[in-house]
Amino acid sequence: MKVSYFAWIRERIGRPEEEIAFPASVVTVADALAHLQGLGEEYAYAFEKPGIIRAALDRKHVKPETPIAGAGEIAFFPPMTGG
Amino acid sequence: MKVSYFAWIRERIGRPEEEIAFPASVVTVADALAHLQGLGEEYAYAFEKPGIIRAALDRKHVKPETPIAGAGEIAFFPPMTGG
Amino acid sequence: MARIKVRIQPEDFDPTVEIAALGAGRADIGGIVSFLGLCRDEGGRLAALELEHYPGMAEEEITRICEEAVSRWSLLGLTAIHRYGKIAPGGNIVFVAAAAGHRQPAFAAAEFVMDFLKSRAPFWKKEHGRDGNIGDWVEARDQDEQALMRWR
Amino acid sequence: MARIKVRIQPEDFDPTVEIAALGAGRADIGGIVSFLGLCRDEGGRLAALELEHYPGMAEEEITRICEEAVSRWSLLGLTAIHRYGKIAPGGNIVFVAAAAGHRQPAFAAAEFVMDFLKSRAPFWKKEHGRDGNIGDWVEARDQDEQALMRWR
Repeated sequence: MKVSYFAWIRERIGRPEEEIAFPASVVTVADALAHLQGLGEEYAYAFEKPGIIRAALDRKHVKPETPIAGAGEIAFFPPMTGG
Repeated sequence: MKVSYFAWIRERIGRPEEEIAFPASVVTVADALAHLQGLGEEYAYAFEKPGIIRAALDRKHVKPETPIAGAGEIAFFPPMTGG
Repeated sequence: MARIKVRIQPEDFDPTVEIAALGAGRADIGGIVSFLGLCRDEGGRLAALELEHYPGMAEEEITRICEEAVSRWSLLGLTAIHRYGKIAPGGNIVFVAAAAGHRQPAFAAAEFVMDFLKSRAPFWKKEHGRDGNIGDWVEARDQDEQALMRWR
Repeated sequence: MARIKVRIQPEDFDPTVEIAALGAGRADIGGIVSFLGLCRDEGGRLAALELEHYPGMAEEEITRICEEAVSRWSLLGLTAIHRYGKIAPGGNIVFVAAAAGHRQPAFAAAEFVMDFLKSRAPFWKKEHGRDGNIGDWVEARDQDEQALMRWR
């Protein structure tokens, strides 16, 4: 699955996107985030406050409990500050 | 005292302004309006619905019970429709 | 204190110029909310609106409304322009723009000024029909009077 | 149904052109409310803001917000433009304009779109300081999240 990062999450991880094969145990958006936390120091740092991280599946806002099955892309980003 | 009329009140009376010497019995804006109603057919027509008429003393909105003493100009007009 | 600019004129105005003037030479403005009021043709019925005003009081009353807005919200600039005379459908009638550090006071002030301007500024609209009929005065809308209640 | 126009671009835009485009060739619009969001220098501290966005999702999310506004209010046109990239103090960041027969739906829709755009459109601002320091990300304001509550 394509995984994208934005703003300081992208900066902390060091890349804007990557392909990640999530194990079958990863069912929801929250599971995906927890999986990423375990991929190394930079991921642990980027996701150290999971409560404030927002996520989108196929470019639509989703909640932590949303299942990721069937989606082509998941994105993680900080609270938005546009406008 | 200078008396001004606007919109359909001006049209009904047939002039935009005039000088009127109100008798001493005219104390408030409502008194002035009642006095004008008695000046002729065109005035009676212009002021036939006194409840909807608005007034200004020296270019400030006033209520019917406001005393007119000391003012240089009184204006009568329909509800405003600017904007 | 925000600079207030009020103009009552028969000439047209340019919203861009007015918006640019609010922001000119400063970098502390976060948002400018503007309202542009236009002449409607009422489904093709109207050839023009003729706006009568009370000279002197129109300027003073709109200035009073703007001063009240400036006292209620933290603004960096407030402009109100109202035309009088004959205006064709699609033409500009009124313009209000409020500049502030953030968007909320700018939105609130612009809407406040428009609400009061509608029911308190001494202007009256007369309809010129496309059928040649002249003389129906636009009636005040109850809705406009009710709009003032929420600012109490 | 109101025509919705959404643009996400690095280039500057001209509010006048956008306001004129909403009214072009029609005489049923009574009012156009616009919001222009500008880059503040934060008391002289900032040299620029750098706006990062999520390509694709930015257009789609702002379009969704505009469609929701069109379903809630009777509008005749709705335009939303958001820039990305580096923007200097005093420069334009965002523009929203809503056209309607009367002023109330135009005000409500413009404020609704701005409220949701602030907290839902995928943009992030990074500060470039005048002291050469680059990299502080602007934090979301609680106030912006709270602003959404009243539209429920």
